[in-house]
Amino acid sequence: MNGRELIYEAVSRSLVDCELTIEDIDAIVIGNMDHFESINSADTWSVEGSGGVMKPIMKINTGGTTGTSVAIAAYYHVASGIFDRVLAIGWEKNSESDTTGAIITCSDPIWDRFSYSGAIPSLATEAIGYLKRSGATQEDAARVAVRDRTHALNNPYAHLRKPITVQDVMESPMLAYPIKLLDVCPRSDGACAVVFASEEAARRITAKPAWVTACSVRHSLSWFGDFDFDAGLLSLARASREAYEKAGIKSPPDEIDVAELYLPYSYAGLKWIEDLGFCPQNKAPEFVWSGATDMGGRIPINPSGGVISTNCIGATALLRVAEAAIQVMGRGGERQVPDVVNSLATGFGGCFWSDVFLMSSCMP
Amino acid sequence: MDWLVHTEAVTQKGQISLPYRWWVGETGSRFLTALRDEGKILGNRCPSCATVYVPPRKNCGACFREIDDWLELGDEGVVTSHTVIRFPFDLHPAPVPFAYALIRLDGADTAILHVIKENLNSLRNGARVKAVFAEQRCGNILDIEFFRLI
Amino acid sequence: MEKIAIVGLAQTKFERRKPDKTYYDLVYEVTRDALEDSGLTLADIDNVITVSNDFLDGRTISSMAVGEAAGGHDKNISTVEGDGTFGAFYGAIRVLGGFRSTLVVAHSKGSEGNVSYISNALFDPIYQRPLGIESLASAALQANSYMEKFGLSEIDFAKFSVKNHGNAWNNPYAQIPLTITVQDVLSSPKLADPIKLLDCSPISDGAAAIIIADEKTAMKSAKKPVWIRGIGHCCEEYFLGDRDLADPRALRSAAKKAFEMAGISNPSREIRVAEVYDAFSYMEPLWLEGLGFCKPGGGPELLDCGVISRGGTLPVNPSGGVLSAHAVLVAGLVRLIEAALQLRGEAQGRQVEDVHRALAHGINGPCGQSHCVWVLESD
Amino acid sequence: MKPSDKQAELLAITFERAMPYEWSVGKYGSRFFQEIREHHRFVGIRCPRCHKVYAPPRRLCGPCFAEMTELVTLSDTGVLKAFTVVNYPFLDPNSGKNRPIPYTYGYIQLDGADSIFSHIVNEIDTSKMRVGMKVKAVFRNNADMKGNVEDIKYFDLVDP
Repeated sequence: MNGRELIYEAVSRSLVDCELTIEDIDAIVIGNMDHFESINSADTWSVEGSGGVMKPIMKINTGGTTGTSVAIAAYYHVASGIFDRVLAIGWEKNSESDTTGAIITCSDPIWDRFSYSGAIPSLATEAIGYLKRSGATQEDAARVAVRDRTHALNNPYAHLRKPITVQDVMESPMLAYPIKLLDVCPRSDGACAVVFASEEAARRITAKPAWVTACSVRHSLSWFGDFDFDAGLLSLARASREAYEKAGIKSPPDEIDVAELYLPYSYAGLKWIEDLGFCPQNKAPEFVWSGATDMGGRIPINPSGGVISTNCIGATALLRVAEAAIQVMGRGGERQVPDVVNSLATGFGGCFWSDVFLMSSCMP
Repeated sequence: MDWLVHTEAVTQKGQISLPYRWWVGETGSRFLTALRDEGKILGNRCPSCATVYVPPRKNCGACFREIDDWLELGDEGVVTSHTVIRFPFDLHPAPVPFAYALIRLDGADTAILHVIKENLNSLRNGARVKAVFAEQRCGNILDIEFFRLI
Repeated sequence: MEKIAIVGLAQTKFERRKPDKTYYDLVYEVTRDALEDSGLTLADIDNVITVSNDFLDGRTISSMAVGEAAGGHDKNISTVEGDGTFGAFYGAIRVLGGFRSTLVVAHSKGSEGNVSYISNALFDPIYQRPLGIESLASAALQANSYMEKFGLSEIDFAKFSVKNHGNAWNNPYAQIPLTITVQDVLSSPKLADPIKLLDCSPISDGAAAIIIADEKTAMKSAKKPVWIRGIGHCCEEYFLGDRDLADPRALRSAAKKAFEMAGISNPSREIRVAEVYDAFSYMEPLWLEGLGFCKPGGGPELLDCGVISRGGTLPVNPSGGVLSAHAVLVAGLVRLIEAALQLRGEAQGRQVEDVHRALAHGINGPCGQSHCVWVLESD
Repeated sequence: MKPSDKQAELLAITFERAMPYEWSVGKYGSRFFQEIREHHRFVGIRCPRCHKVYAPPRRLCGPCFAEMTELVTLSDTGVLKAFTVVNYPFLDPNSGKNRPIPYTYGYIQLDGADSIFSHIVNEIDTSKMRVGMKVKAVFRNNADMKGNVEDIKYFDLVDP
């Protein structure tokens, strides 16, 4: 299947899902990473598959956060009042290049590219900082990977659907201390399409849409050397606080019923949920081991299996939005969390950037 | 600032050198294997608007419907647009001058982009051309080596 | 549509190579200058759109290099990969959707990459890219289709190059003002028939920024607001052989949307000046046709009878157009800036008299596959 | 013709041509390399508002959105803030070939600077390295310097 055909599959399924035809779509937003497939201007290249023939289409590209950036762009297309139904598309075919080689091209060509070897060393540094500060263990992180991979068993669309144990993670090859092979995301091919609609259009499509209650973005850093590895993920802390305020959420773990988080590696599932305010600082291991983030727990995280189970980069963050929307709409099948009112999705990428996207079954 | 004046700005040469492998997909693979193995050019027809596409598509972009109605096209067609290329570029498939042309093959509604290498002075829109197949074919668009004016 | 306006703008001088400037430098300079132009501070700006392309910059996540320089620290920021008119479109709908003011900034340095390789990557990797096609050869196919369809000649196109390079003398930001004749264009080196060297836009380095704001913010800005009355964009088929290259139907659709929004029924009468994306000399007449300024094939006649010359009823590209400075992505944003300067009455030597409504236009993809049209007005 | 059964053979098209670039380093970065060449030392730049020192120097302090011009002369030493021995194979887009491994990627805080500089550490034995160690730059011979970050060959660990 070529890239355009992959996009066609996702778009046509999304249209079937909301019982619309391509004629009903007023505009399209698409995103991926150019050098992962060496496709320049995927907006114009894709139209046959994306449905963009004789429609407005634009391309958004912000790295790992591309998917949430696409969702947010689609949201503003509708919020502007100019468009009623807008398609958001994220896609990637990581099988078409050397993923690490392509990721290296995101580093600064003057300062970093000769020594940079992909995201793992910087994530490892962040993990070490967290372990030192919190007293967490590698097993605690492994528990996160086990959770996400276990949840993936409920998701027919997930890439990796083989259950693993904490011991499996601990025995998997060390990539860069303390990150082991089973702590990190795979490389996947895939596409995701989400239809955004205005209030009136949404009501005509479904009795139970996922209403967007807030979206917040922090892409503050431009230089790898500016990130404080020992502090929290400031971008996520700030974006989530802003989003909570917009949506009127005062106690996130009580008011958010399910979260789809862009966790590219297991340690993020500890540190970052503290930055999201799901649990107190340094208490994430306890929170995760308690089962609070499992299916049936207080705030299930990644019922879809998350990024550790599926990572088609340009689609990854949009998948978080799509999965969080599915939860609000009550259409998660085996992976459904009961009675979801508020759901949260995040995006992560670039230079430790974060996006936060909140949805609700109650219209804001 | 003084130091800005006394600093010579340098540049740095580099490259992005990565191998890419684009999956052709089932529809395109059928087209390219027919080209390679049988020296045949296949098209397909949209069930909705009846447009005959070449290269064939998995779906019609305009109607947004899947296509699975295949047909064999002629290896001759008509030039609908052309340009004689006179500037060098190292990805060119032939030394200059050569021409690019959009060619509507007999039986097709869309035109295919390809190369014409000979008799460039006689090349005009409306001219009939015929595909010249490469002797060594390996399953890509250059299995048609070029088109020749008839 | 709610009232939103362009309240600040800046562009660099366009040059073949700016060896001492990084992307970061260029973006910072136009961000700083656009803020100064608007009389606003960074605190008044609540969101940012950067415009860049990973192929042009030779960097995945090209936006990462410039977010800080665009004042994006701790702000909601996103990146459009495409022409600046599309980036500005996203900036505008963000203001309509609830933000106060968007800074939109585009940069590119044609001098740093290889334009042929980069534009080769616009084409289909399976069926077209192995043939070595890139932007110049594909444009030549379009020019050829256009000529043959309407019986136009290379002279018809050459006149647009003469006009726009001449207009560029009045624009201090333009890269190549030229005093040339039709004969000069015709006898310039042949590149891809019918396109010759002087039919082509140059390779340029540069950047541009605009600030789009809601009415309340616009009223406190330093300059006369330039109101955004109509916007529209549209994309047609991808494969060159699927398209009628001599019929800019996506542009017609984009223009229709923008004109409807702006309440325009007769664009030739109601628009006083237009800045269109003339990457090659044949493009200006073809786009004028798509914009509804003339009947199909009638673009060259508009020039012959003086309508679109500097003193005409609808001057087109008084700035010298893209033919005189072509920083890819930036060039569309410059069309918006030039139209806004006309409406402010700040276009200096290139000022057209009595401008109350202006049009700006940008393109994406091979041979103008996707178009974005803007209608701007002064009070 | 018959509709597609399962297309037995699935093809792929390959492309391996390098895309060439020539990036501007800019005045700020060029000054960093110039100081290395002329004085075998580093230079940083101080924000006039928050007084943070960035090395290598750059034009703006992002949080303050303030233009910086005050150069700060630094030495050739720093502190190892973090390191990773890179031991997995991958393609280097600079060369199109696999990058030689193992090598140690280090985050170095140059003495007197507040930002982190990443470079190579001349040691792959993790038992000999720890965070907080002093490191010292080893420069290329002046004749071999090219005005880029590889004018620093690597950082040596300095025994405490």
